Amino acid sequence: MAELKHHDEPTHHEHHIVSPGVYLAICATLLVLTATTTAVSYVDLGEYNTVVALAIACTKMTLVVLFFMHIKYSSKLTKLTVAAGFFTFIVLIMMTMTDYISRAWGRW
Amino acid sequence: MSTILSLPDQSTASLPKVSYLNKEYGLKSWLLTQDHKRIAILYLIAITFFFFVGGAMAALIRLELLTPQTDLLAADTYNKVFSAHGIIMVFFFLVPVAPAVLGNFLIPLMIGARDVAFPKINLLSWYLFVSGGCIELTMMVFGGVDTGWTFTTPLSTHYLNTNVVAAAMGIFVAGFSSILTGLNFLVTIHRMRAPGMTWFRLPLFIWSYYATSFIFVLATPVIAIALVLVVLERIIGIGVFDPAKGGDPLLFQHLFWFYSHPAVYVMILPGMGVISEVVACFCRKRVFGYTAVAFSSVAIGVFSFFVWAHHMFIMGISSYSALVFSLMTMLVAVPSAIKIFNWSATMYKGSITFDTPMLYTLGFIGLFTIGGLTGVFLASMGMDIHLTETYFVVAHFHFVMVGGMVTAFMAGLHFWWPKITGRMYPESMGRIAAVILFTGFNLTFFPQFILGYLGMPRRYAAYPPEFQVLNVFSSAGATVLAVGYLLPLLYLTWSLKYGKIAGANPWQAAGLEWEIQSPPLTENFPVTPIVTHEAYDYEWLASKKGSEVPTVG
Amino acid sequence: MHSISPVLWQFLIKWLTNFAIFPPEASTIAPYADALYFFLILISLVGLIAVVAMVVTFAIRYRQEKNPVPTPIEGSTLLEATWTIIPLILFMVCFVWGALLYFRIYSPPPNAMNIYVVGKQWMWKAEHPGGQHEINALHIPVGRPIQLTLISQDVFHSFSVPAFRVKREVIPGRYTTVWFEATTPGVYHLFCTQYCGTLHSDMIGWIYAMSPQDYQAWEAGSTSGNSLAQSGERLFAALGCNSCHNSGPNAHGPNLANVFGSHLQLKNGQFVTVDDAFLRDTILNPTLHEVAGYAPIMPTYQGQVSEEGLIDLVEYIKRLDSQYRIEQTIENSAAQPVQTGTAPAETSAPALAPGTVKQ
Amino acid sequence: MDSHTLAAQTADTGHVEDEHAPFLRHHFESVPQQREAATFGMWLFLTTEIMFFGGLFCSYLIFRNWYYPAFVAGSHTLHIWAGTLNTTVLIVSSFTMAMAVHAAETRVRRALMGWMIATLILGCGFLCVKAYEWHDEWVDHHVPGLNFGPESFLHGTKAYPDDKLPLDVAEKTQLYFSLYFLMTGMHALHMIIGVSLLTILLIQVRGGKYVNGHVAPIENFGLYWHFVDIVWIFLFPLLYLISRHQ
Repeated sequence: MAELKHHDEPTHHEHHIVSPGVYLAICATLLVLTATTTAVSYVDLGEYNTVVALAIACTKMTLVVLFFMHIKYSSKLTKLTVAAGFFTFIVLIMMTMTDYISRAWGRW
Repeated sequence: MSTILSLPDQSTASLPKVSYLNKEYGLKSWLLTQDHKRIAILYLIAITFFFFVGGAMAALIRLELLTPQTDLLAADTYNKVFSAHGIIMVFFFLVPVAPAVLGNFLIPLMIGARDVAFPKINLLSWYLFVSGGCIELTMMVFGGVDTGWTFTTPLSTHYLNTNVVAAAMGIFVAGFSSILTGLNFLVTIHRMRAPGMTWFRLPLFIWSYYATSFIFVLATPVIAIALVLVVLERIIGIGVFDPAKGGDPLLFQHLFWFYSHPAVYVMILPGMGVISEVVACFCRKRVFGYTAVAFSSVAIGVFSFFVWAHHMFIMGISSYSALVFSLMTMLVAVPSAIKIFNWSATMYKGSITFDTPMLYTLGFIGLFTIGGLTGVFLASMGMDIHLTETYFVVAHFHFVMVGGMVTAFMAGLHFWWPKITGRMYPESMGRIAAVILFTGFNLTFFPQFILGYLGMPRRYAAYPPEFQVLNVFSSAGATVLAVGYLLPLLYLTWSLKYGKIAGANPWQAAGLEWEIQSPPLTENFPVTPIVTHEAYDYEWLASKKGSEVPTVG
Repeated sequence: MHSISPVLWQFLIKWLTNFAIFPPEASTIAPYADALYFFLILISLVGLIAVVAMVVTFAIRYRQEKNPVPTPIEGSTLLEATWTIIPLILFMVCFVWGALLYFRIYSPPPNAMNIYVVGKQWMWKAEHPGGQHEINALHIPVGRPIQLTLISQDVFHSFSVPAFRVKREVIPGRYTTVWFEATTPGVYHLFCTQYCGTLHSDMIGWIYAMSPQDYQAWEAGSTSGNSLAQSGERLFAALGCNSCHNSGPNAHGPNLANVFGSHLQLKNGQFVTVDDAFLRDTILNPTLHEVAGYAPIMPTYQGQVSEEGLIDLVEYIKRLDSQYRIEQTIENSAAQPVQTGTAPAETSAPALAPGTVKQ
Repeated sequence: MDSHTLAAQTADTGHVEDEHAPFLRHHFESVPQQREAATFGMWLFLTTEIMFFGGLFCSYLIFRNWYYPAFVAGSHTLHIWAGTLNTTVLIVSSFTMAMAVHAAETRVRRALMGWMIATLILGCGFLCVKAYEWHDEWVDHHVPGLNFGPESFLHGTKAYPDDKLPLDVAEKTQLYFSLYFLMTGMHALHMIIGVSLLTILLIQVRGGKYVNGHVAPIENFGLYWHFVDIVWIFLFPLLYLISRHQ
């Protein structure tokens, strides 16, 4: 049995059941945010329109991921997987953009 | 006291009565199997077939290039042949070969699991692979495609009238096979390890397959969407890659290489895993600097996502971004260098034998060093201007892919052949084949470095006559290389029936897969193993008495 | 001697006469490229020899017959750090050196002579400012920096001259530039190195590097009459460009005299330097680059002017150095109606112009 | 020592009564291990989906920067009410799906069925609204490659009279619509797959499955459904809400 202690990663992660109240609150928040983002798009904020729209979208995504998708209560491994997915997504966008943005800088 | 003496004599071993090979009979039991070992065999058969189809295309290419004129093949046929060679070899041989064959067979055995996490998905991915391959072969029968394996837009979308759509769809389907394989391996490695099998007790093979699987899962979807865009551009003209409609043809190359550069590491990382196992076993030592080798696999996997635009230095990307990508490419070369030095250092104070897998491994170390260092030539931006799109590039990636990956795969295939089939291959034939392969390979591809610096462009059906001499050398070498590949096909097939019985552990190697009978039972481990020692613990193995080491009498 | 078969004999002759490991060094850049190449070969050899020496020595010294009992070694942080840091430093040197060479190859000197090259399936068309047109050939003087402005009419091509160690992708819809200065008169290969379709391997030509005297003689002997700027002037008139770009007090379009090389402010507040690429882009996508102070009324000429025509226009606008030249163009176009082929376009309604105006 | 006792030792936190659960597949040691594996596999699959849409988002970003006015005008032709409605529908469907997972976890079959049916209806509703929008775009000749014509952008619209584009910019709206159809099309494809899977699961639930503690399939389908919702959460502002104030 002593050897089993070396098994660093527990094969089982305590499963957490989220209460319906939390779901309802999140759903309501998401709907409010949807209304907000639609409304804000009619206000002229210049460059910030895009920023605000994306910020709201990211907030909504975070809420869905954390609560509807239970990431808040998940194992570190699952959290890392999600992080890895977004990280690679960012790499794709950012590294491609290094080309497209800097094309305007020089003569090439 | 020698290591060898304390182990039971394997020569008296006989084949086990029940194994995964003879548990069930009939074609149906194979085609509907969910056993990872049988699926590995299915992959081996399909992939060997594709390898020899691709090899036949390579033979045609080398024959055509014997003379400067287009005499054997017309230019359009030549283009179709090299495209077929590229598509088959990259997407239907190099990418799946090591993960799907060796990975499927060995990952559960090495970590002490009964199967991969999702056996049905595993079978599904074989069917996807075969369907993708069938689409490609059908496409080739009905006229082929002449885009090259890179599908460069706008050539592929607007200027060719060959079967681009079918070719792209075949790769799309096969891509899902890769994704599912990678997903399966990741879950297996994370969730199915035997008790006591901690991360730092894993064989280095598993570490490199782990990195490979991550690339599969995260990079493959991008080429899938890129190919979908090509198909839509071709069929209905959506304009994303069409400069006339305001699109950017270079965007395709970004998306394509975002997958296809990491895919190169998908091809080489499993090879590196094999080399680690073989070096340790035939030096009878733990791999020098286990942690460094393990983390360099992961580092290669991570860095591989940051380097793709080095294929595009002269293609019109901004020079500032070329700088970034060149720098990252130099960084990714470092972990590879670390591995090469660590393997070499493993031999220090070892007790080395030179069986076939070890010969292939030594060949790998030499060829991969050349392949890797010539990669630095291409990563160096100013040098890349002269060398890119020439035979230098062709030589470089064949050194890495064929000299590296295929040699490593041959090492692995010979090393685990007794575990897979229960029988030994003929050792002397194996050694001869390894030497022929090494010689033939260098003869074929070394002249191409010189051709490249002389400026001979790739994908030329006809070339100026001053390049003929080196091309003749190259083609001559290719015949030797062909013998080097046909020979193993023959003697390995022969050994299925006539090979010596191997016994559970013919190499006296450490590792869970060698503690069970060969060929293994369908459920792999009758009793779930409990791991109490580090990987490659040859001292531990040597201290065991003969009766304590499991074998099959 | 007689016993050797004629085929083999031929082959030997070829081998002896043609064997080369390096292409000729025929440009000012070639020695720089070769220097880096030799450096890279050197570090590769050192690396390879180090690895092979290690492997061979260990293989001999520690083979089983000689060393039956292995000595377990975990690793050595110091050693591993050494062979991490030394390659890292060497690779960084390669990076910096390579980057410097890259910028040297792709930064043309300001006094370079400009030649336009259009790539199409499957030929190279060179257009000299003096109006000389060449196909699959390029005549250049030695000892003078030559800048090529490259564009493709269809797919990606790649303009490669191994003897000069330069290469540049020729992109559809975008100008790219490359420059070189030939040092030795001679005839050198010009390859298309980017796979471009069926006859990719036929898209090769020759670079004729000539002494300045020979070049002048060639230039004088092969001109077709109109310089690029002159052709551009006609096209400018034929497309009705001067109805807006006439530099008059009530002109609808910006004054084009001396516009090349100037800094313009766009409507979105950004500044751009007017270069070949900007001129070409504004002809095709005028409203994407709205210049401050002008209404976006210019129509697009996408699909109506061939790449050669665009080059003529660009070359014309480049050379518009005074008010006088513009007035001359207007007078010329009024006095002497343009040739028949381009006549319909004169009606200043470009949308009606059938097909390509200039070929 | 047989494998079962060993397995029981390994999964020391596992429920012993689950050891012989009928849905435990032979190669897993315990139910929690199987469930964790399934969840992890699902998440990995979702990361591939992120990258799959990643290529499209990347293309979108590039062309939006290049042809911003065209993207504004293209966006203005979409029905904002439809976009907002569909966002709401998807968010509510995500909520009902989360509730369905909750019902499966608490093993209440009626509730599970109810929430799943609600999700199914909302999903179909989403697709109907989307189909209506696509039909409108077809009528307006805004479908690239099939019936695209930039004419409608040359004059401006009632709501946005400023959207009077010169021809060269108007032609670039084709890229906007290409990406619009690609992104919403891919999203709708995922919705259709989701609705089909949901129907299959619903039939299985009716047959009594997934309320005996075997919640992994429902849970993983939930993850998929929420993912599709997240994609839409980004598509909505990116496609519908570009400079609505102009």
